[in-house]
Amino acid sequence: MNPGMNSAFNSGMAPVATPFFFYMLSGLAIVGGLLVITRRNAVHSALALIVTLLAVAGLYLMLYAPFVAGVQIIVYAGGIMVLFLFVIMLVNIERSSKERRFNRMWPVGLAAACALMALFVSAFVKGRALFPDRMMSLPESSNTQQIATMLYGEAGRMGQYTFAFEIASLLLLVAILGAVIMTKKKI
Amino acid sequence: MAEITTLHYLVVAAALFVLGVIGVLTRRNVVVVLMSIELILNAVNLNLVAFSRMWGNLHGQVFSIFITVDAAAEAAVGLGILIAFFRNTETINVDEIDLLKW
Amino acid sequence: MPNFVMSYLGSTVTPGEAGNQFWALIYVLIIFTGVSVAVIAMNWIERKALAHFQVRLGPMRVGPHGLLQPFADALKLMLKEDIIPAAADQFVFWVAPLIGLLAAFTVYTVIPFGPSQAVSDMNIGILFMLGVSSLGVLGIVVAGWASNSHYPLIGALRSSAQMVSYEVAMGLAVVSAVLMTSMNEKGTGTLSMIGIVQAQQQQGVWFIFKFFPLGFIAFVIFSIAMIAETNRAPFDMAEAESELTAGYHTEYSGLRWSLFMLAEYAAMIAVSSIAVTLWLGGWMRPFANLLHAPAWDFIFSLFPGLTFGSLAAIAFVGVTRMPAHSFFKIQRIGLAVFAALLGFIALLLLAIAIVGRSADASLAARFNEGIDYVYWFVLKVAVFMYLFIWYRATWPRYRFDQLMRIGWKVLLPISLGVLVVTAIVGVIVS
Amino acid sequence: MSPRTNDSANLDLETREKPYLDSNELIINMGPQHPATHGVLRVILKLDGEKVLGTECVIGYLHRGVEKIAENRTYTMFNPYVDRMDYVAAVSNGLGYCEAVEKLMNVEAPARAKYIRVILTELNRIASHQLWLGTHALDIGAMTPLFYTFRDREEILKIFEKYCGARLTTHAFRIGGCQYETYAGFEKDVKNFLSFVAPKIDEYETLLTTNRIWLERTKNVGVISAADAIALGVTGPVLRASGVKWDLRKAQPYAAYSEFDFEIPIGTNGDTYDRYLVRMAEIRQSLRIIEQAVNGIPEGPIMAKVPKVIKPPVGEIYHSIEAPKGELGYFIVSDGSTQPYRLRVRPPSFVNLQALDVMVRGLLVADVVAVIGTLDIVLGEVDR
Amino acid sequence: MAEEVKSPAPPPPPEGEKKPAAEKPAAAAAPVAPAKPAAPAGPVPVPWTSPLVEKYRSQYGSGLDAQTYLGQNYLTVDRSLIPDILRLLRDEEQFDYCVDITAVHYPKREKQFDVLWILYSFPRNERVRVKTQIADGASIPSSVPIWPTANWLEREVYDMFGIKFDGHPDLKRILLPDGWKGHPLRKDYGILQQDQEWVQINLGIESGQ
Repeated sequence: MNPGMNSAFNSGMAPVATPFFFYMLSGLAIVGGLLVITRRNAVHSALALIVTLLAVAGLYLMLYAPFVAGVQIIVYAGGIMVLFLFVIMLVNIERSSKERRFNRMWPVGLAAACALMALFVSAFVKGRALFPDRMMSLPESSNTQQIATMLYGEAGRMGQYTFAFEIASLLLLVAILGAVIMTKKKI
Repeated sequence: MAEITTLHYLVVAAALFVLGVIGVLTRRNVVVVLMSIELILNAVNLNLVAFSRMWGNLHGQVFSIFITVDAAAEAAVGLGILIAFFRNTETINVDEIDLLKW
Repeated sequence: MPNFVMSYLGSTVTPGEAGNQFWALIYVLIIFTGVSVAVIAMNWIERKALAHFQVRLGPMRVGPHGLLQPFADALKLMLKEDIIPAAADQFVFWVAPLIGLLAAFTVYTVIPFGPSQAVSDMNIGILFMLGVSSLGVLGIVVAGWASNSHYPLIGALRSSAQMVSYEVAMGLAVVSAVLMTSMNEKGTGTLSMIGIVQAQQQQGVWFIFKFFPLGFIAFVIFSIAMIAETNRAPFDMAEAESELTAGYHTEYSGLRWSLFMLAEYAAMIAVSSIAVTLWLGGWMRPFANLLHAPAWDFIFSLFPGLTFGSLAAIAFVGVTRMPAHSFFKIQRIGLAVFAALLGFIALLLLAIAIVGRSADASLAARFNEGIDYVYWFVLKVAVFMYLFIWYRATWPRYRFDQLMRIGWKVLLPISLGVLVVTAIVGVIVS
Repeated sequence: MSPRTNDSANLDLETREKPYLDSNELIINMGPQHPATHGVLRVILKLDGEKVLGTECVIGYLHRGVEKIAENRTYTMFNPYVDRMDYVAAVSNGLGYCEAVEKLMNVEAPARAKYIRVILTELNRIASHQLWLGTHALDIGAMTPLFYTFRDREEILKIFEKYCGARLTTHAFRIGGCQYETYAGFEKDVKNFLSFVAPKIDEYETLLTTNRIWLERTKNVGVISAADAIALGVTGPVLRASGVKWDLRKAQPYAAYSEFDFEIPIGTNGDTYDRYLVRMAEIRQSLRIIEQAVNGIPEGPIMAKVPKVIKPPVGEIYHSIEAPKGELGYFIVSDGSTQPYRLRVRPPSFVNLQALDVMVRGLLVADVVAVIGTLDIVLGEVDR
Repeated sequence: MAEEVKSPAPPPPPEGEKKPAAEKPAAAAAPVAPAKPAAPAGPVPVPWTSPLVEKYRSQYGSGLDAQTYLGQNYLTVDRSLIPDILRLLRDEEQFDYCVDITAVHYPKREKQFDVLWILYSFPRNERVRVKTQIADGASIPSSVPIWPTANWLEREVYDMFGIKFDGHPDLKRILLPDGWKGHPLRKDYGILQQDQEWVQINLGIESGQ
């Protein structure tokens, strides 16, 4: 690890990334995730997912990514999840609460997921040394500006991701049109 | 307590990812399947932001924003398809959505 | 006194920034209490003001001029039976009001009552505020769904659609204000709430007057969208009592219902605070740049005391105008005590203003400064609160499709246009 | 759920070709306990989202069998019962009933009685319209007019109270004339009221007539064409707002209406806004009538010579008046005894309510509320 | 006013209801011209002559009888002519507004019910009543196709008298609950009478009185 980085970290902000907050937030996220896939009622799942999303937003804050955390809250929790709840209400059919929760192939799916988990575990155990013990610090106060610079560029120079950003907006436009066409009764 | 390293975040992300995969592969309700996909995307986002922190640059964060955009698009279109489907077949179970046309 | 208590006092940043958990906690408590008191006061003022709009007296029985009415209401709501419908989803029904309340109160962590009078100064402050206040809609949606009844469901669908739609126009209006913060030499804007006010301070103009009429249009758009955001008249579709009985909280009663009300009023104050911060100079006193001599500072710092003094005077006039009948004896005494309390506060504030008029770093001066900041901020927010009541007394209710039409076809294009024009003008000017 | 069992709303809706998203098609039960149904009206709404596909009114929750009671009471005894039908315009009900029986007996009330009747009935019309305006505005979401109109209606009720002792169910008239001579200062009170209320009407109009939201909520909402209105038997301001210049006070004058100069305000579009304008104009015309009546009130007896026991000859009569809500008719069959053999009330609200379905199809739920309000129904009269 | 001879067809009410109280004043009234309003006997119906009546009398002959009482005209029509007459009145004579539909019950008559249509013409500013007699249990063609307003009015007649209207789109009770037994405006239905069973089942009380 580069000592210069370390000093930058130490001289910067007060440490927010206390282990307590990390374990609390990640615990919330994982419990929420568990509830998402186990609840019978879709609204309960959605609420659990909101908890997970907010916990993940907290983790972003701990990783000095406040802008991403803000986007996470505003887009995921405020937008996408409202959309989900909206749709759940629209297609709220009574019988779904009495039926099987899992599809017929669930053992296969579970096995596949377990295999994936085993892969992850082995990768982490084997590759433990790959990850540095200490993380580098990021300038929190200018986080938003820097992201903006990467996205839009500055002073006449195109940013690194300007083109990708335009494509993303195109994607969104297409998605809006698709969703409207799909849900409209008569076009 | 030990200091929190990148690996800690990766483990959390991996756990969320696996939970999402389990949800996608086993649940019947399409809405819950879509939510599990959101879980997977979040796990990826968390990875990206953790790596961004590890390397000290912001590319990971920019990517995670793109993924968020993608997730929004996916949710809109996925739920749109779901509503169109439900209107015709009155079901939102994946194992009953097995016809290419109706 | 322990060091951790004293350590923050000399600092000019927020406790969150200074990393001082103790003062952050104290601020959280102060804000929580303050907002709760404000909601209670707002309850009383709304009922009285609305009553006087409508040629009636409003609450008069509980306490002098109904001053204790909100407390009686609160007591009643707490003691009232808390009914959960049998067919409702018990857990979700239980948790829904808490979501709304949590969202409404979390916003206050970043509201700057002064340059250091905030819990924290997040550098994504305005983003955080928009995001968290948009979480309030979840509580409404979930409440409507959990009630398992038609009217709440329709109310929830309406209000969620409404809030999501108006968030777009609101966000664009906010962005145009944020854009104005970057009109400085370095061209660096900020999302921080405190930074936005400081930008107005540096540029010497409230953003409502900046690039007139661009700032003004954005401000108007925001103040329309914020009424829709908080589900108040004339956009109170979600709780249109003549159509949907009570909208999403039809099935709620007692304490849980009062939590919804608390959340609604807290959200009203919160969005008004955003408007004040973004366009009306936040904690800045009027003419801060025009009349900036120390004498002017002193005169303006008398305002808090004078305000409380005039309130006390009004209360004293009320005492003298009360009927002389012995039946009113207790009420008269009560009102006199209230007036005396207000008068005492007024004297205290005046004393602080006089003692702390020197602009040194003494405790009294800092205190005086802080009171000024908070006073001007709260005064501006109070104007908005009064407007909320005024709207409610004057206007009929929009229909749902008209509301959506206004949101998407009027406010959204205008706010987009304002944003683009602001950007162009900004580039030209700099 | 009410004990009434006709839940299977027979709504003749176009059948869809496909089973449709069931959550989008909603049957909502509005009332009988609902703040906007003006009493105990129950409307079963079939909705597509928020759009109304059809409605069915379920009425009768306030049915008291007025017509049956009439057959078991003498003519005099039945007089107070008519006040309980349209309790907002009790004086009009009483006028219609008394005139119908007088016509059946072939007697005529003296001129002074007729003038008193006109003054009180027109005052009552103003009160009824004021109450309508307040509740209608409240339905649309404007709270304040309610309190303004109730404040001013109070003055009318005070005059009623001074005249006959009752404020709402006045029982002001008797068969053959009026029971009471006007009290001292009656004319002054009425004149004071006239000068008091005229600026207040402007006040209501300032709040609403050019209010943008009010315009948006009422313009082109609940439109009913003149042809439809006539076919559905709609009368009163609702008919006039559709452009039919027909008012029984002009068409077939009763009481002393032929002696007064007034106009029939009409609308053009037949929408909720026109009905509002028509009613506001009617209030002003009523003020005009009252002014003329109170200035020209003749001296003389207030009671015609009628026997103590009222026994109309055998025969039948239909007499109708222009009540605030529309044509209020009484059809009385006499068998020569002291009790009506059959008494039929033609209630304007009942018939007007039938137009609800035509008016709200394709509109939104919020408009249903506005249209119910604009029809100005009183459930006491609908159900009788 | 009745200065001519007594009309050939006596007014239906006394005919159907053979009450002595009703018979006597009517008989006494006939020779005397009722000039005084307070006189116990009122005016009697006189034949109504107008182009309209002449036209239809020549068309339908004896099935139709036109009279005037106190200046109010009414047509007494045979039941079989009802839909035709009503439609012609609307189409040809501009009686475009159906004011009211109601019925009167005469339990002692063979044809127990009088059904009445009160019509009004906006262009002529004129009212006419159409009246027909039907027996208990008999039905009558509905006039909903002629005037939509007849819908609820006929439902009310059905509710109160039990008269059935053929071709009515939705003939069911309107003011009384659906399961109610009895038709309250019939003369044999007492004023205190109620459907005890319905009240007990649906309201959970012994009696509504």
